[in-house]
Amino acid sequence: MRFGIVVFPGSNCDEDALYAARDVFGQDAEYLWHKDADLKGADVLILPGGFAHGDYLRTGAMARFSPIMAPVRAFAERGGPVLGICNGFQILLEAGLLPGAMLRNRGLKYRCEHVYLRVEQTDTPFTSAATAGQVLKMPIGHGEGNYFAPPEMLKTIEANHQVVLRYTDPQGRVDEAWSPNGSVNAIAALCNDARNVVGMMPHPERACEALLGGVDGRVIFDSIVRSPKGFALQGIGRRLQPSQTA
Amino acid sequence: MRARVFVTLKKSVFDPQGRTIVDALQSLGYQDVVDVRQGKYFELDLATTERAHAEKLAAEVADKVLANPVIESYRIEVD
Amino acid sequence: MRARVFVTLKKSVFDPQGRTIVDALQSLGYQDVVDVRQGKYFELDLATTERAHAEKLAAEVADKVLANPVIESYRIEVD
Amino acid sequence: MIDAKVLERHGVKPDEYERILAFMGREPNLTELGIFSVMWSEHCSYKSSRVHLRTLPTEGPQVLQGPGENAGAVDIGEGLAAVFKIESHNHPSFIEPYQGAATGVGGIIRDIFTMGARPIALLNSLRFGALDAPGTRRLLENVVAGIAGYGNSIGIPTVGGEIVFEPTYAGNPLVNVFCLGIAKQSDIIKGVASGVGNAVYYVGAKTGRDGIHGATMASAEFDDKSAEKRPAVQVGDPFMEKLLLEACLEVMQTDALIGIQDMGAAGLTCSTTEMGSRGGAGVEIDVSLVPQRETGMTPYEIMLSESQERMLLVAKQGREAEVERIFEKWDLHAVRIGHVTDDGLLRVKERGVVVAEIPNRALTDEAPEYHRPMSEPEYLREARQLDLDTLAAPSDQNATLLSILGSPTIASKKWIYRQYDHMVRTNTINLPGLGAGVVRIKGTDRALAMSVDGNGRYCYLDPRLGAMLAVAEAARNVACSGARPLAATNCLNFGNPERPGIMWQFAKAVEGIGEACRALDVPITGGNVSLYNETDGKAIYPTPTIGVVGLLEHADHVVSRRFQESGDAIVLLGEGRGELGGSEYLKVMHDLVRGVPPALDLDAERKLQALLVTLAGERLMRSAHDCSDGGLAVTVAECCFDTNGIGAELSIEGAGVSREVTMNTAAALFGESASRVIVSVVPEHVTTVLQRAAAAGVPARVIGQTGGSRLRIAVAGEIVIDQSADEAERVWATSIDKHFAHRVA
Ligand SMILES: Nc1ncnc2c1ncn2[C@@H]1O[C@H](COP(=O)(O)OP(=O)(O)O)[C@@H](O)[C@H]1O
Ligand SMILES: [Mg+2]
Repeated sequence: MRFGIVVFPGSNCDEDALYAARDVFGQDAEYLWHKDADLKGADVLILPGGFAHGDYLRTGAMARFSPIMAPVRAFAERGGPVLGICNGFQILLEAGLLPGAMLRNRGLKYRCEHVYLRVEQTDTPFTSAATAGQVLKMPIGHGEGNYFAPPEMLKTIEANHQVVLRYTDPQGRVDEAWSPNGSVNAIAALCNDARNVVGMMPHPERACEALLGGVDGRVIFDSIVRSPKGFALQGIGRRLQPSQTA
Repeated sequence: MRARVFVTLKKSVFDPQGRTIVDALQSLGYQDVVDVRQGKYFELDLATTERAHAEKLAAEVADKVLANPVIESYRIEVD
Repeated sequence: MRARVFVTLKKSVFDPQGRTIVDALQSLGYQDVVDVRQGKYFELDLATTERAHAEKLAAEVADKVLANPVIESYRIEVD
Repeated sequence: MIDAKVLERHGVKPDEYERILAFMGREPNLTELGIFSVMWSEHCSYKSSRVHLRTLPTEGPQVLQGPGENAGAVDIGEGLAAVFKIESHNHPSFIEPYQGAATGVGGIIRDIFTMGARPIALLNSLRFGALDAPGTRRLLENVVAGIAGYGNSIGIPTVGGEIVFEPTYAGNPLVNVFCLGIAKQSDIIKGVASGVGNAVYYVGAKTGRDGIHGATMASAEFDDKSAEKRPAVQVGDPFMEKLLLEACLEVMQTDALIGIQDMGAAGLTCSTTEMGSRGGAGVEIDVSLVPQRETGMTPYEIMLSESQERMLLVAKQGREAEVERIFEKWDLHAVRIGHVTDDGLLRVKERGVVVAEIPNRALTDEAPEYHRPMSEPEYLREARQLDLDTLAAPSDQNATLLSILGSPTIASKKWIYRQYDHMVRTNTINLPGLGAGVVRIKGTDRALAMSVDGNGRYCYLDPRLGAMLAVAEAARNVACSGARPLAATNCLNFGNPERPGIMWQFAKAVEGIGEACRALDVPITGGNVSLYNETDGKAIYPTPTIGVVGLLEHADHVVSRRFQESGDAIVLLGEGRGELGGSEYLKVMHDLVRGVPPALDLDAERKLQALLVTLAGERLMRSAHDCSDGGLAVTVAECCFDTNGIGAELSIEGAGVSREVTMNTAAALFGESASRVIVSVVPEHVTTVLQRAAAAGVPARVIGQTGGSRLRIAVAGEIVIDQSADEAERVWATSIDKHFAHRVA
């Protein structure tokens, strides 16, 4: 499997994503510079964490105009697996590849800590190796992870089972007190209607080695790595698209 | 010309910053401040002397870049 | 009454946010946007019907909480 | 046109002006005077401190770069170097806490990547007034937000630090920031200009009128007039710095550079003269070529501006295009503003006309140097008196323990470090809150541990001993993580050096640092001096903060403070002597800052640290925690925290320091004797551990075991502490949060 890690000016988890894919999971991985329009034959794209263009206006607001976003969009529309982590998630929202928007954390402060997450959907290319209801412990690090969608949009998202992970307590129960940011419906990760594009606030690449204090992030990489090459491309997502299952 | 763009969160969107400020003000004794909403404010210097063009430009920029329509609305003043 | 408070960085203070936005806009082809300064915008709901009191209150609150007098200045409108 | 008033405004003393006249052989113009004033300011010239700093040990086989460059560097094996330094940003942070702290972080990061190293970790050492005093929370919130805002977005993890609340810092908080980077030894690059005709480039943010006179401001006390200097605030732009960081590191890979330096204090002036002076060359620039943010800037303003995120570099002839291309890639435009000359002069032109011309030497090596008068301050005799027999020790030790655990200086700092991204770069293997910060080095088996420590209270009572204790504690924290301490950096925060009492504190502290660093074999590779930390004539406690860096040969041998399992033996390394002078106990329970700080036997300390490294290397200890602030009871309690409720039971002797039994009990529990560590050991390894300790000449004994859900401590056979570990943890974990509880959660 060949990973393409999109690098925007201000990305700062690009190296971490590359390291996880290449050194921890032994895959091919390459950086994709934001001014380029070439995906270099990537089978899977990661939009990593960071502060693209400084995130001064709104997180992700500027990055969506980068030249690379056109091929990224085309790749996603063809069903290619795309994972946005943290700032990458924010960029996917701003680019309209995922629905909704981010607000500042309820407590107004940046938070870096481990959180508990419940796996809601396993039919995405990034959660296929997990089991529904499984509780994962993973780090977050963000100041704007308070996910918001207007009521109608939220209804659709839930009806389509697009919520991939939710913040919970250690037992997997949704509890306001355990939400680090106040996200609506405790949403921590989301997929698109076609299920091939996933955005998540937690950082799986920070939880792939025991030395770093936990390996629960591996399941995200395992999911994509273990799927036969190309499977993700035409596979999971398409199969479960409502229009096709209907 | 100069355009001013005010971007505010839509009424239906909870504004944690505004809430925090109200709480802080009330604890400081400003009971008369009932509500606060925080938004963003931009001053644009535009290389044009035509009001219509300036308005169009500011609206385009606000639409495309300065505001996120999912959560925000904006207002423009040109002078 | 309602008061609007505009907080902007003092002219002499560097505004990296505004600069980044201008750069981005220009690279998107908006050459006519020559400069952008980013500020904050607050809408206050005040439990008073007296204009003078509203103005005083807004100014006090702006001074104390909304603006950082070291680097920012503010302007108030009441209606 | 240069009269007494102009000189005073520039902080240039009459005799210093005489020197300027002698160097110049004529009257300087205003631009030249401005240049002299910033270069000869305390901040840039170290004129009061240099004679003392010279006594510090700076050499050792591990040292690749000692003081004098932008940062120090040490050998960490496999051809790699650790590059690190600490800096203060106290004055700017008081004037504008968010931006002051943020630009402090920006500055120290530039110092590191300027050396060709990729920054991989940050620490900070903070001092504020009492947390419940008016103003402290706002200051704290903004300083922390500023550090977070800069470090988080540039993507360098803040892996540790320390923070102390003490009334002495109310009007003069301390913000010291430390950064560490990694470089290939062969890639280290210096701040030199050489090679006549080589191009001098300016890159980064445009120059504005910010911070003009910042360097002189850092050298003046606070008073009511500081308000007028306020426009001197600079705003940080971490995004610009991130671009600079990536672009500079990429340019350095090409070997097209001769030298590079960031523009920090005294901006363009300092970088041009220092680079010229290090290279034994001259630098000529034309200020009209300098990218400017505002119109109508004068040469004076351009030369003295302290706009952030700017670099000066010298490129090899013929390689200019290469350099320019890399900066373009990052949307930065390197501008050629001058060239290197062979005349040893700083020559500044404006549109071709010379507006300033000064020998580099006069601005650097020949800057004034003072042997300022010193004398032991009077407060000391009284403050060092401590008669424990006159104090009534509270008899409820459970309540005392909770009071100390809840004291903001001791309590968990999670509220703070949770705001710092401490995991980015996926190297952090000892998170903040668990002891020294430890980061692994990818591509090797190794890891680096680092800690910053300082105790102003001890230094107030005995600056020499206090400084030694700071070195010992920082190195001990590093050793507790299993790493061998390699070298140190220091930030010396003191009052007005023109007062003999302050100068005496300074000299004694430097003596203490030197002695401890020599004994523990951690040479000083760099640092920073911050003087004039006073408000309305009242100085802060003398506060040297020490950063120590250590090496773990095997990253997975890292040890944290947390107990790992129930049923492990708790071993005390070192010996308690019930020393309460300057302790947290005296402060919290008796509101006293008195007595003499704990004694320090450097030989015993060295042996202890060596033993810790051995035990970690043989994987004989499961946890290790330095026993200092708050004493043994607090230390053991902290070992129980974040363990999912592992308790402990132990038994120790009383101290013989008072006629009262309760005071002897309190002294045993809360005394802060140095060179002690609480270690937990699997039962089958206890004998080996005790043998290793005996062989190393370190006192060691089993004082109890882990397990249960309570913390129970018997002193002299009587159980005096018995409480739920969870409850103790709650007090410790929520103390700082509670002060911010009125905010939305
Ligand atoms: N300002 C801070 N920033 C980051 N981490 C901090 C800060 N203050 C304290 N910590 C972390 O909290 C823990 C306890 O700090 P301290 O009480 O100084 O430890 P020690 O007793 O080991 O010197 C350490 O791991 C330290 O890194
Ligand atoms: Mg400490």
